[in-house]
Amino acid sequence: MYDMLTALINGALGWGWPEWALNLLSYILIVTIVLVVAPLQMLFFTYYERRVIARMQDRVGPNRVGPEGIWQPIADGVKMFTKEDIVPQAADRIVHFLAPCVVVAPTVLMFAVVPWGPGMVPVDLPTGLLFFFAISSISAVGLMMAGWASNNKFSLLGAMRAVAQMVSYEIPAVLSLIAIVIIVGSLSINEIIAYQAGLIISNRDLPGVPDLGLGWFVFTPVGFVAFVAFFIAALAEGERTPFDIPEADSEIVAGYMTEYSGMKFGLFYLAQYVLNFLLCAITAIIFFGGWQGPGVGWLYAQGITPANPNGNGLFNVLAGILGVFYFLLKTYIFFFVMVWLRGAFPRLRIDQLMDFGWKFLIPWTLANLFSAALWVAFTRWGPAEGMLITVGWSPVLRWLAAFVVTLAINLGVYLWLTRVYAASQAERRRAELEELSAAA
Amino acid sequence: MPEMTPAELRARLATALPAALVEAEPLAITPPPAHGPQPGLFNPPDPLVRPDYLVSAALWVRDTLGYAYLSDIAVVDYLYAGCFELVYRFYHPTGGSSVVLRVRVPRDEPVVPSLTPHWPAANFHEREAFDLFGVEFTGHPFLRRIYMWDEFEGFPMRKDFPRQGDKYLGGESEG
Amino acid sequence: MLQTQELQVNIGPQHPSTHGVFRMLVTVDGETVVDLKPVFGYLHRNHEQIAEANSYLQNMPYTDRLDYFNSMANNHAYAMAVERLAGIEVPERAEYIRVLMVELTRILNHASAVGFMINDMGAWQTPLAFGMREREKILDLFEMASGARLMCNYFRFGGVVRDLPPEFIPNLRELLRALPAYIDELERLLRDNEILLQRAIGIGILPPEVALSYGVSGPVLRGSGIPYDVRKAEPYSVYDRFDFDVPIGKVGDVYDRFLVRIEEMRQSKRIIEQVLEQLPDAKGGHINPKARQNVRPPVGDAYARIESPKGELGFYLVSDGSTKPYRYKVRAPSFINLTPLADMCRGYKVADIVVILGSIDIVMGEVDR
Amino acid sequence: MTASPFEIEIPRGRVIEVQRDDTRVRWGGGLLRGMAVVWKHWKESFKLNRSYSQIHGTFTIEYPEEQPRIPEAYRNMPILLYDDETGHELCTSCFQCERICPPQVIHMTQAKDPATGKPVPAVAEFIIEYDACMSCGFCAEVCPFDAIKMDHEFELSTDDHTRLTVHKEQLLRPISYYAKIAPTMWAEVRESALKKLQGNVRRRPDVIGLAPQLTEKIAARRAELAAQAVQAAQAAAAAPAAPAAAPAEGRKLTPEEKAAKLAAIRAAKTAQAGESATPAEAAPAPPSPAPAGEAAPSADKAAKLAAIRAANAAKKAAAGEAPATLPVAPADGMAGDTPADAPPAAPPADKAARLAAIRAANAAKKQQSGDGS
Repeated sequence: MYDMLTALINGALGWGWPEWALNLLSYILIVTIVLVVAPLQMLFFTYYERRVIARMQDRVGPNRVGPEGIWQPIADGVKMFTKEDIVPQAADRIVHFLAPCVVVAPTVLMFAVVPWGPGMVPVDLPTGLLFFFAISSISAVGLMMAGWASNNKFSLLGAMRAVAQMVSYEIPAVLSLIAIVIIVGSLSINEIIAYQAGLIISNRDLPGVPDLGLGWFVFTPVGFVAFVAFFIAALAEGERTPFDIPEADSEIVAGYMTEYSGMKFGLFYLAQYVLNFLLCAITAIIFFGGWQGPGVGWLYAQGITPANPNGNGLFNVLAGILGVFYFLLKTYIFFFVMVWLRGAFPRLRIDQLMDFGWKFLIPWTLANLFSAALWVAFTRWGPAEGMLITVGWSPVLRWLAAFVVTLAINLGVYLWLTRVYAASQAERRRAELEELSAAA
Repeated sequence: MPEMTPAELRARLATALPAALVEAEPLAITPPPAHGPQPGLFNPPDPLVRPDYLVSAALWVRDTLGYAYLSDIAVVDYLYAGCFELVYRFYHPTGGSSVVLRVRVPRDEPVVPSLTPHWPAANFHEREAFDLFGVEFTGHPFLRRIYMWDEFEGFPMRKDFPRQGDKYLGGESEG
Repeated sequence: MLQTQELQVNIGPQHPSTHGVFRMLVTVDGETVVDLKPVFGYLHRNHEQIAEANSYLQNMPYTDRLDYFNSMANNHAYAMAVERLAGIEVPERAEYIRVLMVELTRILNHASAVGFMINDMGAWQTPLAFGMREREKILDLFEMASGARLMCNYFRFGGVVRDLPPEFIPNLRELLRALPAYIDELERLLRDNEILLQRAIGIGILPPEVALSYGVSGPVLRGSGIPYDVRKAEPYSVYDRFDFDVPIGKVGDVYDRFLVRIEEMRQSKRIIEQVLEQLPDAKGGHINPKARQNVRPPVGDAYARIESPKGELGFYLVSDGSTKPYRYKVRAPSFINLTPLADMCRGYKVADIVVILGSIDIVMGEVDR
Repeated sequence: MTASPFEIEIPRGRVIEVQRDDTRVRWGGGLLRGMAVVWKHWKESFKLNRSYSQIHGTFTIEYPEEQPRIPEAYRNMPILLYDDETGHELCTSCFQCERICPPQVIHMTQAKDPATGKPVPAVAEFIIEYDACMSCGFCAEVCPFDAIKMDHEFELSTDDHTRLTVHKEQLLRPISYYAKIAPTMWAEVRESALKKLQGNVRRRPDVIGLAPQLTEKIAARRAELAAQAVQAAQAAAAAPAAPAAAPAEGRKLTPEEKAAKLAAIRAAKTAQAGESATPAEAAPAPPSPAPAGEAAPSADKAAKLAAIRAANAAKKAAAGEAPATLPVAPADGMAGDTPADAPPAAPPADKAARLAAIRAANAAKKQQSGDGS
């Protein structure tokens, strides 16, 4: 991305600036863009969520401020800014103040590795995915700080729940991503996106598939299971219904946010919605090809790329626009699904959430990991790696075999797990009842 | 659907728990007016039970007659007659009309044995009666005010409780 | 060993899901409830004292404010008590209109009660919004008949305020077409929902014997498996002329109470259909007894109870022969149904408390009186 | 829990146990079905659907732009009715509503005939505390004269609490207004209400019981008529044989005309009496009503003026200057009622004027009776 900016500034505008100035300028530019885009996404998401969920409830939603109410989030923001910032007397003032910052900072940092379009990633880290998840878990510290510093029992309960939930749901999230990482063989987010070129079938799995940018992982059994598991885990990470337990307003008021008001409260909201955006974005990137879509790959190939430095800059812009369009479209669709779930479901209890995470999601994603390994073995391994069955098979056959085997494994594991899980739940309920009646 | 008239109940109670019954005398609810039509006396047909025997009578109603659903305990303050009347109302779970036991206690010493240890349904009824009328239920596990705050003085549903005045308005700022 | 300490949490009086100003002093061990003490009275206005200072008719609008969801049911119980006390006959058409109104009340109460309970479980208002939609329609009907949506003040001693307006019955028939669709949809939305099952099954169990000994009534009692319904047990008004079933639960948990409420809505709809079939025409009697503004019952007492949507609602009245009741006692179902709350919650999680409370379906206007 | 120990028979119906089937193994289908329900609502909600028989589609009302449909029986706050044609209020201050009102927010005082001091079937002041009103509708229900009705107006919010104590001037609405908002309910009671009103109007002297909204108009009209009448009376005095102020026969009299007639008759009487006295005494007769006639647009100012003059005259009369007082009589009739119609903007002045007028009237009465005997 920076080389493209450098090329644009020095080449197209012909200013001939020194390297360091160019770098400084482009970094500042990109950071500014990211820092502006993040709150804008949050503003849009609050409006979007309220409108969508209102429609699901046969209502209209906010439509007073501006045409169709699009300035509603601005009005909310103004309200947040002008509200009194109350700190409880018994609170730990410093920690109380720091907590929202600690929560917001990682969510903004996570933008660094999100690719918006072809060649439009602020920092293309080779370990982008690792960075993303490593950073995201920092906010749990902030939540705990908020809950502890507020000196409120509801806050404390909420923070405890939040931390427990975040820590335990990172495991299935990461496990489901590892399946993809195994297939791709890289932690770089750009690589993962690049892998998903193709049509239904990725053209890396099956060379010769035309590149329409539709070779998404979600069309493979491994990717589908990983997608479902990851999306569920993402709901828990982003504290969305049915896993909005840390801030379950009907139980513990607002969880760790109970004692916050004004813009500090707003910052928690910002962090939460930005995180939701990022989780939707990462779902779209990992399983739905990110900016991949019909036309983007071709357009980008015509533009200035490291491989093709003599391309036309106009194509870069066109590819960027189209890529960002696809990317945001997918992201917003996932957010719609989040809102949809919120509209449809009640929430789980904290122990049920833990049960579900540890007893269902983790075994399921582990099995999926195994499937992913098989997928790689069937599609790529040869005799050298000891895979002797597939010797002499055509690539189509190999792909088909991989598909069928992983599908069978994943489906079987799913059905078996539902049974086991239901039985364990029934057993647990029975034990609890016994305990209760013994107590009585 | 068992039906039981008050007279039947009285007859059965007289055989089962003869010591529990008291002969009810008609009450004058209000002082008779000096002129004009006299309102008449209040004389319900239901059996009137001696307070000491209330628990045994109520449990007899529940266990022997099967009226296992304690619906209501109403306290009436007969200021002119100088007594509280407690109206216990029981229903049969298979349906039918109620049977009623009445207890009268003097206003200056309103003490009734509590049903709550034997029959948890009476819990809130008794607490309400204690809160609003000051009827003391001996043996109640948690006889605290239920509506009014604990520091409240007086019993607001008594007929001699002042209906107006701001005696309690300043209470909070003082405390 | 780490030193552990039980935590005391005040849920309420200002809390999103206490259905008003209700406080539960909860002792928790981690997230498990060790003990719970319901504390209320924040809305106490000494309703009974106010009523004893008013004339009989003046109390009618005050009864609206008891259980403000079901003002029609409150009106009915109070009107019945005064009619019993003063020996007033009610014309047949008025009785049918009363039944119609109370059954509509039951539907709207259950629709919103189920919605609120699911809300307490954490659904973001959607079942509630669907329920509120039907409720709004019913409130529209109430407005047509009585002039007000919530505080209907529609019943009078010996009748109702005025006859049904001409547009009432057609609109009601339209509504009856929507009700089955609504109830089916609610079942589709929630009945098999795995999350709801997880949250509702085995939670807040109240066994039948315990329920009876606690004196609870209404859907809570029936959810525990005791088919006690005042409409059947001691038929009042014209309820003995209708065919309807009494749904009961199996276990007595939150899920049973939820299912009982849904089934009761269906039964109420059945009753309304029968009312429409049997409704006598307007010539049957003067249903607005203007002459009965100053009731002066003879000395005596009367107790009347109805199956209000929340349970057995009773009014105990003692008359001293004047125009004001000497004693006016409300047997409020929400209040008594709270008696077993502590026992129902003990041993469950904090998150279950609000669900159990939601499944009892209380209205603080009635609890605190 | 297997067999319930409570095997209970139920008349006309069964006891049905709910279907729980909670032992089934579930795979998440219930979740998907729930999502389908919500999806359908989302999809349909882009259409407006307010039919009672539908459960899909948006049914909200965009309130300020779109007004809710209000049924006839709707009751919000009580209002008082007056007759459009004559301006007479239907209220007779029978106190039924004040008695029945559960929160006791209705207060009224009965009007008194200024001449005799006897109560008349009309209301002098009527106050409803809207802020404490519980909209139960009892007042409208018990009113035997259908004078108090429940309004449909619900936008009553205000930042001024005192404005929710509503006086008669703001409570009054013409019958036509009520007939518009509740046509059938008014049609039911129209006959009897108007008949009762006719009966009451006959017992109301002068302008008592008139809606204050109409007073400007009525005062102006009346002053005009009075001026005419005085002229007619003067003419009559010149030729005493003719009762010149005979009204036009054969049509209903509006209250203004009635009042004018009264004034005319009084003026005629005065003129006759004045004739027997010295001309100098009769001279003050025309000027008194004249100011009212001249200053028709600012009627209440004129009325105040008249009242002050009348008061002065009365004072003089009290001091024993008998001759000057007699002619005041017709004027104080005017002065006595017009200030009551003055808007409440200047209450103290209004009150003073009224006081003065009443005093003047009393003095005049005394004088008159003394003279007549």
